[in-house]
Parts: sequence; structure tokens; C-alpha cells
Amino acid sequence: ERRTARFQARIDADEKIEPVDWMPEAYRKTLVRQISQHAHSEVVGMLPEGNWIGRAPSLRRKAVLLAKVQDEGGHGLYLYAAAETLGVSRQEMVEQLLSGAAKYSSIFNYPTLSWADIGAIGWLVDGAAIMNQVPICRCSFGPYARAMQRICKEESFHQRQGYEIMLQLSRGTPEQKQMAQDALDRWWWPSLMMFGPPDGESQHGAQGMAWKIKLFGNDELRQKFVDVTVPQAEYLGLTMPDPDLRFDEAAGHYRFGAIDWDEFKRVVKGGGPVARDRMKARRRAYDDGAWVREAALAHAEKKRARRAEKIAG
Amino acid sequence: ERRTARFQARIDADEKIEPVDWMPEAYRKTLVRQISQHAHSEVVGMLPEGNWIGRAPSLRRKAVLLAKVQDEGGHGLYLYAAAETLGVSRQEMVEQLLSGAAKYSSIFNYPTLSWADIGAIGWLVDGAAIMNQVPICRCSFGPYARAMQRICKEESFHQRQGYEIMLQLSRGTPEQKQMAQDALDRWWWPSLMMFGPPDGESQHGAQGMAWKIKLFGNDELRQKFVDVTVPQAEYLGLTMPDPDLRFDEAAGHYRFGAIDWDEFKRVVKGGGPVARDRMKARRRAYDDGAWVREAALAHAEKKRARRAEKIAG
Amino acid sequence: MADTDLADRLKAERIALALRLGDTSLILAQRLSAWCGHAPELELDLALSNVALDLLGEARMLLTYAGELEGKGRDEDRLAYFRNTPEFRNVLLVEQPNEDFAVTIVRQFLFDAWHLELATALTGSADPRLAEIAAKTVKEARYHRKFSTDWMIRLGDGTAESHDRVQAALDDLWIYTGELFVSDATDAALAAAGIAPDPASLETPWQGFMDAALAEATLAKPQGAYMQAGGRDGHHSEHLDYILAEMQVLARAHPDARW
Amino acid sequence: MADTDLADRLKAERIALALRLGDTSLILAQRLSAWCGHAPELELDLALSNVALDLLGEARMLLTYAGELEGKGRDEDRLAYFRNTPEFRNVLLVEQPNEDFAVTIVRQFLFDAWHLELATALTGSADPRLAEIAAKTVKEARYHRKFSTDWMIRLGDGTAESHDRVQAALDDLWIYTGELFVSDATDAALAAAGIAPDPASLETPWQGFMDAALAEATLAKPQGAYMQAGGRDGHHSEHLDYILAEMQVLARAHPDARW
Repeated sequence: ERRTARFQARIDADEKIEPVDWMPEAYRKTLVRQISQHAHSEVVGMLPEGNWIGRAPSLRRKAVLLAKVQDEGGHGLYLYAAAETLGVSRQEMVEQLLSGAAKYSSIFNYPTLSWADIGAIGWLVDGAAIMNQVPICRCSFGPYARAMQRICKEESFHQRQGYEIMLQLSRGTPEQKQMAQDALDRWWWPSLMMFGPPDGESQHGAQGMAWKIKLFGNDELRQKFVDVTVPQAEYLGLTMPDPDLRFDEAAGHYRFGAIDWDEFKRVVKGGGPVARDRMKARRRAYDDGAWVREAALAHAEKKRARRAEKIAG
Repeated sequence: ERRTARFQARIDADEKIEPVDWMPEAYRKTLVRQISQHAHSEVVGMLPEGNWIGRAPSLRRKAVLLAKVQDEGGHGLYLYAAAETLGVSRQEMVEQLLSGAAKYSSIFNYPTLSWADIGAIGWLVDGAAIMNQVPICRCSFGPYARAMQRICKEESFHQRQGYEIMLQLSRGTPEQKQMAQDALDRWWWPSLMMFGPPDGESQHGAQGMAWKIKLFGNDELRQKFVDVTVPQAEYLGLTMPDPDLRFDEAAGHYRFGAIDWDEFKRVVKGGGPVARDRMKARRRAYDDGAWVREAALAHAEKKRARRAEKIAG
Repeated sequence: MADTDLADRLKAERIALALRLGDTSLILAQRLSAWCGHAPELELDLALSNVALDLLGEARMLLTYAGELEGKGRDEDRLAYFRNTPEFRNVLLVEQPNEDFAVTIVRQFLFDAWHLELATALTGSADPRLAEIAAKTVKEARYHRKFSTDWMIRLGDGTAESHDRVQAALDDLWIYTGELFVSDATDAALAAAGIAPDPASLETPWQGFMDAALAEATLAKPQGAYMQAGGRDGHHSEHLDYILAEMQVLARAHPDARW
Repeated sequence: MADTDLADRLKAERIALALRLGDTSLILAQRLSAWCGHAPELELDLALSNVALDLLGEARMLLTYAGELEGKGRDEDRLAYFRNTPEFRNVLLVEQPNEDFAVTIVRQFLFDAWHLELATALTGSADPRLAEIAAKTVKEARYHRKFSTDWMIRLGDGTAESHDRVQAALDDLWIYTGELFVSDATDAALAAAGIAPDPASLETPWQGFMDAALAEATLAKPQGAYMQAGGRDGHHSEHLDYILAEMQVLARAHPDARW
């Protein structure tokens, strides 16, 4: 088809596709799925960290964490808005999340068990997210690319804050250092899994690359993350929970042990330790808030009617 | 009327009135009011102490407190049962409590703010209650008298436990002693108010005496309580929050300062510091439990129907 | 020197004031931040967090100042994490539970209207540090009051359910508003010295604002309730101890740690 | 001497067992006691408190024994109040929130059926102290199981609402039952020495009991859920830290006090 060819030509020429432009239905669908999944991840991602706002050990840390979780909500908003430009409503997307039809990043189905987890999430989870997301700032769909630019700027700020927490802990009391090590032990492998299955097994790889929605392979990004992160852990004086980890001088890369893809699959399918808690919390917020949203609508309707009456009268 | 005279003669002869016996409507009503109010007090009284079960500072104290609050629930049950013999259902009584039509002891509208309050309640509130209740063990209405005998036995056990907590605290660290003193400061005057207004102002006094529902005047019981309690406070090494308190050698009584009857009236009328919290908690338990009670009824009904079917079939 | 004079004058009273206001904003921030991730819609997650962040910021400045006045080396964290329940000086209103969104908004509305009046008056404080903090607070409090008032109107004049919920919450929380306007010896001394307004003087404008906003929200102003007080003197409801148990648990488990 | 022999043999494993079982009963007692004063009817206030008291009593015996075996002077309170979250060894099931009465009863039902099987087996333990504790527990656990099973039947075969609630609770909590039957090296060593049953051996009778009771309650047994585990090794859900924050707050605020 000519339109498809022209569309691909525009992408190949690094032009941005905008909502008013024609696009193949598959491109639209893939983007809706990916952007909404990303938005859901931001929103569900508020829960594990939100869990520690009330217990943050200093007022400064409390403020920083609260602002961070708030930023994540903001990211959710940008991304829902970007997806809405593709003709899907936020309401629809939220219902897909709550029904289980839509996914979110399974990293958020692990629990936050200590304050160090707030550091580890910032350092590792946000770190991995940035690695994944920076390329998307150059993706072919304009609204998504622009939302990601904004998000990436904030995320790298979050990542530094997370690392700073880890640094403080690993320079702190023996208990604090232990807390930091324990958090690293629990978050390291799930962070590596955030890059998705090995490229050979990845489903949406080739087409995504052609559409410039996906710009690098999972394994390449994962390797890059490992290469950046291992020296950071060394600087913290913490031990990576991977006995096979070693530096390959020749290749200039850190080689790491085998990832437990069975765990990955189980968690993606909803078997994560706190997956039920996460969905329960989201569903409860949605259900308990129904009367509020209804009231806001009803009030807006009343105001509209009154204004109309005034104009008419 | 002859029946009334015979009824009074039986009371004068210290005979017990039983549910099957004829009784004046006013006697029945007074008893229903008093017994149900007493039952409600036991049930609402579970809340201030229940508030500390989760935080009891040793496992032994936790067990003792849990058992105590459970006993109070048990007292509520005996008393509701005693009132039911007078032809009023528990359901009706509970609804009167929840609608605010029925009262409960306003002492439970003060908050429990520290562990020492658990000691102070046992020592002072249960102490005052016993002073009030022991005479009722000999009251003219059989079921009430028998329920009270059982209750008084347990209450005096509770009172000893409360005093033991106060003793431990007042022999403990400076913070513990301070906690004990603070609890005494807050609970002393409300405990004195538990005996009700001065006899001159008491509404149901004379008739209650004639019916042997009330056996002593408020002021007499209050004085007795003060005389017993002041030396106990001295033994604890705590200071009574009453600068006017002194021993009257001639009379052999402790003379105490003026009671703030305005506060008493305000609290009785629902102005106690946590009155709303108490009623909210009871109402919530009742509302949230509605589906459970309905299910139990529905199941019992199904079972009955199945049995009937079997017999018929 | 005038500065030295002020530094000594009414020091205990200024410490008391800074703790009362600082604790009040801190505890409300703690309550509000529990909504983060659980609000009826994402925009409300952000808005409630915003208010919480502002209040937390104000609390930090006030507690820091209280610690400096005291001069015993207690910083904001020492004051926030290592005082026990009776040492907290917040008003009772802010320690009341979140319950549902109606209760949260009513609590906020009652608080914001007072907070703005108070902060406005404090911008003219003879204590330059308090005046400076208040100047920052006023801008935030104005936005807060608009936010909570808008929601009072939306809920009050929304559906029958929202109206009933918000009216019930208003009736419940009203008994904690009296404490906002109680004046004691501390307040009298501070007012006489031009350091803080007499709390009682804030009531008339506050009531005026209530009348107007509640009318627009089609809500009835509660009447004849017995007012509860005591929080400013450390006599709290049963809720505060639970708030602090959570807030302080980690800091207290590691008393010598830095974070 | 045989006694000395036993006292040394598998000491670490017996400590681990006593903590796992003691913490499990302690945390469930803590959860249950939160109902006291708030249950759907007075009889349930009493019944739930009864169960909590029994479990608390069992926990105290087991923690005391763990402390004695350890020989470092830690008594039941030292163990209950001064260990941190990752040091607790309870199964995940018991730290799940009370939510409503349906969740509470399902949690209890799942637990009681396991608890009775376990305690019955432990009465024959080669460790006389564990056998003695178990003998007491068996009597109580039998009553508990009857209580929770009766309520499962009442709610399951009650109204449509109660059926749905209890089925949903069952579906939710089922993922925590797998952990009850996991065997690790500790369990294997204890089983080989006749000190405790292999947890896996309890599953068949437990499943049998489930099948019968759930059938009578007209409830569907959940299928194919991913089982969660880790509590027995100190890997808990996010709930336990909150439970301990409340439970330990007072004791920790006064570490040197006696109560």
C-alpha cells in the first residue's frame, strides 16, 4: 500500500508521526499497548515506594520521597494523555488495568521491605527504566517522544536520589549497610529482568525496530545497564548477588550469570509476591473513589446547566 | 392497688423478683433502662482498653488485657440476657444505643492515652464500678442480682490487675512513674463522677431505694471509694490531683475538693472527648457486621428447611 | 541591641508557638501523604501530595526554628522523631483519621481557612523569622484553601451521596474547630508583643469564610457542638500515638544512624 | 545421657522450629485481637478473643522455649519485642490483613486445619517439651478448627453476598497455603530425628479436610494459583513491618523498663 510505504519513509527519514497523521492500525495498537502499559507502570509504581513515605527516617527524605512518588503520578498523567491522542480514553485504559487485560511492569510486584528498598528502587529500577526509556525520547511517535523527554529528565534525578540513599546507608551503621546489601540482593535480578526476555524470544522486536518504537535490543540494553551499575555497586562497597559476575577485559563488558527466566515468566503472569496487593490497592482506590468522580461530574453538569439557563434567560 | 402492695411487701421481705412474677410497669422500665445501660457500658467499655491490646508492652500483659476486655464482652452478654428476661430484645437495646436513645457510662468517653491508663482504668474505674455494683448483687430483681454476682467477682480480679500495673509503673523508670501520675491526674475526677450527681440532684433515688434497685446514695458510695483509694495512691507514691484533699480525723474520712459538675453534665450529654469515636466504632462494627449476621440467619433458615424437608420426605 | 533583646524576649512562648504550628502542619502532612497512590483520581493524588509537601516544608522550617530557639541542639528530625505523644503540640483536628475523601477534604477545608488567616497575620510578626516563614506559607495556603473549597462545593453540590458524606464529615469534625481559636497565656503574651495574632481574633474572618463557602456548597453549618481542645497542650486523642508509631518507627530503630 | 544428647542435637533446627511456630501463632494472635470490640456480634468478639488468647499462650511457650534453647538470656518478650521484621519467622498467611470478617475467617480456617494436623503430629515429638506444648495446643486447635469451619459453612452457604465474600477471600488467601507444606533442610533434619513432622506430610490430610469442608460450604477450591513463600526464612510481605511497628512501639520506647 502506498500510504504504508509513505508512512515508513517518513519514519526512516526520522520525521515524527503526529496524532493527526495517518498511521497503520498495527502501529497505533502497538503504541496504545506500550504507552498505556507504561502509564500503568508509573501508577502502580507509586505503591511500593508510597509504602515508605509514612516511615521515611528523616523529614528531608520524606519530602524527597513524597515528591518522587508524586512525579510518578505525573508521569502517569503525561503518558495517559499521550495515549489518548491515539483515540483511547483514560477510563478505558484504567479499566483494562483493573480487569487484568492490560499489563504493567512486573518489577512492582516485588515488595518494599526496608528503607534501603527506596534507595535500591531509585538506583536500580529507575536506572534500568532510564536505560530503556532514553531511546524512546527519539521514538517515531511525537507525543510519546515528548512525554518521555520530560519523564527521563525527572527519572535521572530520581536515580541520583536513590543512589544517594544507598551511599548514605553503605557508609552508615552496620545495620544500615546490611539493609543496603539485602536490598541489592533482592532487587538486582528483577532489575535485569526489566529489560525483557532475550532478544531471540522477544515478540515485538523486529517490527518495533522498523517503526522506531523500539530502538535497541533487550540484551544490548541489559548489558549496558550491567556495565554501568557494577562499578557503582563496587563504589558502594556492596556485593553483587551473582557469583558468576566477572569483567571480560577483552570485550570490555561485565559478564553475568544466568537469569531465572522461570521466575520472570511467573511474575509476568501475575505470580509476583505482592501482585494481588498491588491490584487490590488500585481497585480499592478506584472503587472507593467512584462517588467522588461521580460528584465532580454531577457538579460540573449542574454548573453547565445553570450557565445555560442564565444565557437563555 | 393490692398487687403493688404485695409486690412491695415481697421486696421489703428481701424476696427476689423473678421474670415470671408480676411487677409494676415502672419497675420493669427502670430495670430495663438500668440493666441495658449497664450492658452498653460493658460493651463500649471494651473500646478504650481494647485500644492498647495491640501495644501491650509484654506478652503476659497482652494476654491479661485481652482476657479482661473479653470478660467485659461477657459481662455485656450476661446483662443483655438479664434485660431480655424483662421482654426487650438485644436487637432493640443495641439499636437504642446506636441511635443515642440509650446511654452508657460516660467514663468511656475519655481517651486512653498511655499504657498507664490501662492500670488507672483497672484501679480507679473498675474500683468505682465495684463500689457501685457490689450492692446490686443484693438487688431485688433476681436475674440482675445473679448476673452482678458473677460480674463483681471478675471485676475485683480486674481491679487487682489494674493496681498491679500501677504498682509496677510507679516502682519503674522515671518515665513510667510519670506515666502513672499522668494517668491518675486524668482519671481521678472522672472516676469520682462515676457515682453520679450529688444525692440531692439525683433523679431516680428514692423510688430506686424503695424497690431495692439502688441501695446506697451516690455521695455515700463516692466517699467510700475515696476513703479506700487515697491510701492506695499513697502506697503507690503518687499525688492525688486535688489540692483540697485532706484527712478529716474526727470523721474518719478523706475530704475532697469540689467536683466540676459542668464537665460531668457536658460529658453525659455527649461532649466527652472521644464520645464520637466510641459511637462511630460501635456503629461501624454493627454496620460492617450486618452481612455476617444476615448470613448466619439465612444459613440457620436453610438448615431448618432442609431438616423439615427430610422429616416430611 | 534590638536583636538580642528579641532573641531573649518571650523565648519559651515562641518555642511553644513554633512547635504548635510546626507539629500541626507535620501531622497533617503525614495524614495527607497516606493518600499518595490511593486517591479517587490521579489528579487528586498529585494535588493532595502537593498540599502535603507544602505543609511538610512549613513544618520543617518551624521545627528547625523551634530547635534553634531552644538551643539544645535538637534539629527538625530530633524534634519530629524523638518526642513522645504528649510532647506533640498539634491541634486535634489534624490528627483525625483520613477515613474517606469527604472527611479528608472537610478536615482540609476547616484547616486551610484557619491556616491562611493565621499565616496572613503572621507575615506582620515582630519576629522576623516567623514573618519570613509566614510569607512563604501564605502563598501556599491560599492555593490550598482554593483547592479544598472547590472540592467542598463540588461534593456538597454534587450528588445526593456526596452531599450526605460531606455533611456528615462536617458534623463530625466541627467539634475540633473550637481549638483553633482558643487563647491561652502563651498566646496572650505573643499577641501583646506583636509576635503572633491572638487566635481568637482569627475566628470572625474564619466564620465569615465558612458561611460563604458552606452556603455555596449547599451545606449546613453545624450548631451547638461541644468543642474539644487540648492538643496544643499535649492532650491528644487516641489517634496520635498510632500516627507517631508509624512515623517514628524506623528512625527510632536506629537512633544513631544518619539517613 | 540421653537428655544431654537431645539438648545438643539439632539445637539450631529446634530453635528455628520454635521461632517459626511461635512467631506464626503470635502474629495471628496480634491480628485477631484487633477484632476485640469490633466484631459483627458480641459472641464473635468473645470467640475471636478466645482463639487469640490460645494462640498467644502457645506463642509464649514456644518463644520461651526458643530463648532457653538459644541460651543467650532472651525471654519471650525479648524475642517478641526486640527482633526486627526480617528476624521474624512466621508464615505469610498470618500477616495478611484482617480486612473484613470473611477474610479473617478464611485465614483462620486455612490456618486452623494446618495447625491441628501439625500439633497432632508434634504430640509425638522426640523433644518432650515440644510434645508437651503440642498436647495443649491440640485441644485448643480442635476447637478453633470447628469454630472457623462452622463459620465457613455459614458464610459459604448463607446469603449470596456472604458466599461471594468468602469465595473471594478464599481465592485471595489461597496463595499463602503452599508455604505451610514447604520442607527445607531444617524440616528434613527435624523429621529424620522424629522431632517434627515433615511439613509436606501434612498436606494430604489438610487437602482432604479442605475438600470436605469447602464442599459443605458450597465453595470452590482455588486451582492453579502461584504459591507464595518466604516468611519462614524472614522474607515477608509489606504488612509485617506495620504489625510490628504497632506491637513493639511501647516496649521499644522504654527498652529498660519492666512492666
